[in-house]
Amino acid sequence: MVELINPGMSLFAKKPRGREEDDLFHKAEITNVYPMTATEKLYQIQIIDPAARRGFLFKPGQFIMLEAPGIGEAPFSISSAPSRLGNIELCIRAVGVLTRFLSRLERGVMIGISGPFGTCFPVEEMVGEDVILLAGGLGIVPMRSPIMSLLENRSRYGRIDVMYGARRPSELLFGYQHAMWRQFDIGLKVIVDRSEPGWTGPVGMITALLAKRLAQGERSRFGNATNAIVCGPPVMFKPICDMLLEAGLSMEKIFVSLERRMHCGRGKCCRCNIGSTYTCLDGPVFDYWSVLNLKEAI
Amino acid sequence: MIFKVLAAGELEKFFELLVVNKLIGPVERGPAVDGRLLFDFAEVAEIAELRLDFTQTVHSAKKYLLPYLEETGVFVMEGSDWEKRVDYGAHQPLVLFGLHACDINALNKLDKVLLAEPYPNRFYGAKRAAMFIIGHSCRPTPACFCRSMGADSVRHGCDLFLTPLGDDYFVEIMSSRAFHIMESLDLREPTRRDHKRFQEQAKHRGNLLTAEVDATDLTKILDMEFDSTVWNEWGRRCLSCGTCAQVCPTCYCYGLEEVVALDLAKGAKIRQLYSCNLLDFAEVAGGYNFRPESRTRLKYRYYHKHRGFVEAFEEPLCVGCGRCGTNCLAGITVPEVIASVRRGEVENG
Amino acid sequence: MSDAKSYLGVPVLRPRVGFFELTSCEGCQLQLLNNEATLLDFLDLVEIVNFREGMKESGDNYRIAFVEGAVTRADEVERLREIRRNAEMVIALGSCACFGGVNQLKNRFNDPAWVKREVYGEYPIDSQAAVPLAAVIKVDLEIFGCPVKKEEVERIVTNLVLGKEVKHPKYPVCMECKAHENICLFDLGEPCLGPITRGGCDAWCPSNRLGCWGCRGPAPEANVDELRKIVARKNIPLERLLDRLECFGGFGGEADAVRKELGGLK
Amino acid sequence: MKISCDIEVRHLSRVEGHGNIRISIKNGQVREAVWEVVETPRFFEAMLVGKLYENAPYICGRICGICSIGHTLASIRAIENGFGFTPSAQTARLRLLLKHMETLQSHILHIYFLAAPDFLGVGSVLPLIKSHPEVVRRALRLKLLANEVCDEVGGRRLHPTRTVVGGFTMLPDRDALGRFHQRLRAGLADLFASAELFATFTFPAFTRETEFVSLRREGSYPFIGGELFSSDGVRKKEHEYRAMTNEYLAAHSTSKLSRLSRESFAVGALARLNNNFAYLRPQAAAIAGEFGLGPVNHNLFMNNLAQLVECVHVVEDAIALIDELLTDCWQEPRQAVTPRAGIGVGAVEVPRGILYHCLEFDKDGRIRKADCVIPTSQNHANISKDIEALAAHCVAQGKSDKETELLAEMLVRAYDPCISCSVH
Ligand SMILES: Cc1cc2nc3c(=O)[nH]c(=O)nc-3n(C[C@H](O)[C@H](O)[C@H](O)COP(=O)(O)OP(=O)(O)OC[C@H]3O[C@@H](n4cnc5c(N)ncnc54)[C@H](O)[C@@H]3O)c2cc1C
Ligand code: SF4
Ligand code: SF4
Ligand code: SF4
Repeated sequence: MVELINPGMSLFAKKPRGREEDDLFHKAEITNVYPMTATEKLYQIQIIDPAARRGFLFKPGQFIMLEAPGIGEAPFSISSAPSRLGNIELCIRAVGVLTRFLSRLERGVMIGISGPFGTCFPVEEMVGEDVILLAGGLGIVPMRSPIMSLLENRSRYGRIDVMYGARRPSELLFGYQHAMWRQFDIGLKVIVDRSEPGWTGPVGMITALLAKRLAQGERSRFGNATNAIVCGPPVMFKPICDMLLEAGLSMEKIFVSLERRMHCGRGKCCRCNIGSTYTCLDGPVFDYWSVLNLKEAI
Repeated sequence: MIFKVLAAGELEKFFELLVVNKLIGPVERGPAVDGRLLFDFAEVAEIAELRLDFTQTVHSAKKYLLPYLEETGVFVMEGSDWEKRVDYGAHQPLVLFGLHACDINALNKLDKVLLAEPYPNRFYGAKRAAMFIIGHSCRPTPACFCRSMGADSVRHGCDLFLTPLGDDYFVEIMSSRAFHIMESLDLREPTRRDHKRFQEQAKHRGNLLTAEVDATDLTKILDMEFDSTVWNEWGRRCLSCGTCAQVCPTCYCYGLEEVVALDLAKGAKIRQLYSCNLLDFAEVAGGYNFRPESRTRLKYRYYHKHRGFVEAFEEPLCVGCGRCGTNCLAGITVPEVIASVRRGEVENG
Repeated sequence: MSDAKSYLGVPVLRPRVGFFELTSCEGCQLQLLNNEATLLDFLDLVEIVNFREGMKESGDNYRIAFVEGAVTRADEVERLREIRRNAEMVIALGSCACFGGVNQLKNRFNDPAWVKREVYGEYPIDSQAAVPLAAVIKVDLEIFGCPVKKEEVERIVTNLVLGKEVKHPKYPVCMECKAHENICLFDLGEPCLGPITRGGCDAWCPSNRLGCWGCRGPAPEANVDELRKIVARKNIPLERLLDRLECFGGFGGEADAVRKELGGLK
Repeated sequence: MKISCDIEVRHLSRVEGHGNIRISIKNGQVREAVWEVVETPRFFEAMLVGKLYENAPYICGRICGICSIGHTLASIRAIENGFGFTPSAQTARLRLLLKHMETLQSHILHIYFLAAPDFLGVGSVLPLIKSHPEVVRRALRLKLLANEVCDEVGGRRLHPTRTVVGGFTMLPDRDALGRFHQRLRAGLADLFASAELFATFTFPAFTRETEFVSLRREGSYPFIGGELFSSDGVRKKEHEYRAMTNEYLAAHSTSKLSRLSRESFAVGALARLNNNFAYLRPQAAAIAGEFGLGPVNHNLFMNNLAQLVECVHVVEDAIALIDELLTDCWQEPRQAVTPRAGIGVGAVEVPRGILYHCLEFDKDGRIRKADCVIPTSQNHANISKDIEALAAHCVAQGKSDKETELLAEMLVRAYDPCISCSVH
């Protein structure tokens, strides 16, 4: 009789039973929680293992899978500067099972994170050029990492514009940093759908900000040497991108970050597929040319 | 590949050699009302239970790699901290005895995506590596269109492949493991007559493959027909029940759920095989659904299999086993759906 | 019973719960006592302050009220409203509370007086059409099933206690049935509501070779039209489909339509 | 001497369903002593009209959450009798095994969870978890065993799924039956320990002569089908059940009531024990002997003990049934039945007493008329009479209102009434 030895065991002997699912999984501690609005909180998270923390290299626009044991796992964009390595910041809106539970956690709690996953905003390739960043609502969250990255290397870039629209002033995120961004010579414009007492800024759609910027007679500065990064709800993409194209930006230089349901982040669960494209592997950041070639993408 | 012939009585000996391991094979589940015999894969202890003359199992063998429900992690809680335990579930080698060509090809397709770098699925990988697979030539059903999908024969993905030649078996040995195990059996070199019989047998089988899918330029056609109205009719019929994906040997989509034990001392992460036909498959936070209508979900299943996968791996994510159509209560079959897209209309059914 | 529990650093309070029954067989409550293996853990998780079927003490200081049964009489309307006033959260426990359950089978007769006469003769008896809780009060959460599945109740209660949102599957019973590799009931010539009924019971009936009767009500977007065609193709009398559609009240509208087509009732 | 008392218990606890107790005594005269059933009616008998026969077991099972198996089996028996169909020996054995396990789980639920707290001076089983953990665990163990056998044989412990006209949709796993055989043996030890516990309880010495009705079959302690028998000597055939139940309606009750030779009669464990004592299995008989329980016992408080004796009996019987089942090979689970016009009656001993389902069919097997007579509705009149006598007895002994109230509650509970079932 032939008792087969278990070839599976030898093939994957490096990861025997009782170990983490894969090398991408790290235990991390929530070191601080700051409420930002009624529904969003900023979480500072530190990977426990020092070596893993130092080795946590990511690019702006990438995301992690965050797992709260027994509660859930979901993708979140890393919102901190890549130079901070495994001391990351996440800004999370409480919308569902996991995120509402997270909003009740305090500092000191251990969670699991895997990653980094996905594509990034190619800020390296934008060196020497202008960048215009357009964020709607929670879209400012994945945008913060490229903003921080641009700030840290401010001198290497041309003109930087940030246009940010929120539903109302009380829903604006990272307000405490806006002044600092401006100090770094970033043209930050903020607009809200609906005003609230105390609000002195403009009211309207983010497209209005862009239209105004385009109308300032600075059209000449737009063109092949301008990059755009667009993040926000799906309804926002098309009008904005159309305006940008109209203004002469090339499709390959407009980058959007798409959102899909993800259960693995590793190209295995199919949840985020758009056709054969995995939002988690081939995205979440796509250039606009690719997006137009994806059915049902936006 | 080495060709041999196994003498009639030797199959039982071969079975006995292997049955000390956990052995899976086709077994009969009983007749359906229309007289069709129903088969499925199950653990087998005696050769008499093994129905190598089976037509096709209702469910595929993928469950041994991708269980319908799988615990992919257990958390033992300690205050704010916890310990995570992971078990890939490959505790013992598994012998799969009697897989048809389509099902072996299905595993090969799954390998392409699930073992792909940069993030191979270790749960799948560990179980896949712990398998010993014995293929067996099939008895095609009227629903089989494997030839159209290029999945009617096997070149790799199993350890050996058996084709009955009268009482003897023509054996294609594809792994050294298989070669060593078979050493103790009465194997002989095939004669020219054996080769001829083998070819005749293959031809006979080929003649039985009647269903067809015209896959010429299919990716392009699907691209052009993205807005085709045929999907409305298929969508109207579809029950969004997920049966097609559950029985399909190549569907691998899954969902995750985390649960906490009643005593709050443990948590677990559970993976459930899912289906892109299910209502909430493409729902994202906030309730927005990228594919809220059954027609868009059904269409997505076809686009993933016959367009997207082809783009990525140069072959469709379908082996033409016909299971999805046979088991779909609404009678939605791949040949009909694809023909309708080509034609631009749905025939009444 | 341990007092202070926590999960991931979040303190977990044992909620005070009450169990109540209106018109029903009380089976769903009994399912809780049927949790022998885990009953003690269950009791450790919640503090039961009202459970007439199991205890003499009773109190109104409950936070969560589990209400079983349909509403069929004026005094039940009153009792239910009172429960609603006392409780922060009202949970409809079982199909009677969610849809009226088998009780609503009597509503299908056009002549309610005949129904009373058939059972009580001329003896006066007080009873109204059977309606679900939600017809009378706001219900916060529904736990479907006739009977409810204890594993599901436990999972839901665990989540409630943890403050983790409760979600029901949106797929139909077929999904879970296929995962058990059952023989499809239609292959056995039996009708089954599995393709249109909300999953979550782990295909309880089909796994025992009984077609689903739809006790958990329709899955979102249930394709009843197609199921009717399937039943016709399989030569199963429409009447047998109707029996199931109308049994628990979850498929009210669909059942009415089929009944009309088959030619009404008393 | 105490001469007045006013007791009102609204929605008596630790019973299934809703009932009130009202006792009013003025100047030593019992002015009112009633057991009032206020449960809402559900009209099952009307619901079934016009339905195909196969609906009856499924719907009628929902009459009761405790004895759904009994109701299902009664409907099936009524249908099979109506169609002139006799189930196979295998089906009969499996049904009886299933029935036994329902009896076991229901009796254990009653004696431990509903009745025992009174004897231990607490309001529910909850305090016992701390004070008597081993007792609670034992009860849970027995109930779990019974329920798991029900799951295996009937598909589900509550509202069974495998039980159909003609047999079963599928058969239990033989290995599982073998394992249950062992656990049932171990269960006997738990039952003996239970007997020791109950031997320490004091049962009120209250007797009122009454008539006891149950099934009876020569040579066995019957549960499914047989002759109808009363301790006053009435004997009827199964299909003559109406002559045994004589249902009538009364004020203060949404349940129907029954009478036979006297104003009221009793059904249930004590009635069965009184009528079939000779056929108890040996260890059950031994325990009955130890409790001094023998025919004819007229103290309804002893129903609790009769239930315990029956637990032992059904476990012994179940062990024997499994032996028989495992000796033979499995046959087809289900046989075909052919509907025909006619009337069928099924009488089944459910935990609380004898249950009748009567169904009338047209030639296609559609139900034209249905009648269900529930054990608790047969007991209601007797409960009322008992309360009246108990009240008088208490007054005579000068008991306080509190004491009387507790005794009255215990007496009602001793019947293990299933009120929602009685108002079906
Ligand atoms: C690449 C990427 C990056 C992301 N980055 C961020 C980020 O930085 N910050 C952030 O806050 N989010 C981010 N998200 C979104 C985040 O992943 C989702 O919000 C996450 O799934 C929420 O998980 P949950 O368990 O809380 O929600 P779930 O409970 O899983 O809820 C989400 C699902 O349930 C449904 N749902 C939830 N509530 C309801 C309801 N009341 N009614 C009906 N359906 C409901 C939703 O439609 C959705 O399908 C990102 C997503 C992606 C793909
Ligand atoms: S195609 Fe058929 S099997 Fe698949 S989900 Fe639709 S109805 Fe179900
Ligand atoms: S899609 Fe259908 S035919 Fe193709 S592999 Fe899957 S089940 Fe078989
Ligand atoms: S299978 Fe259907 S009838 Fe049975 S429990 Fe599930 S939903 Fe209810």
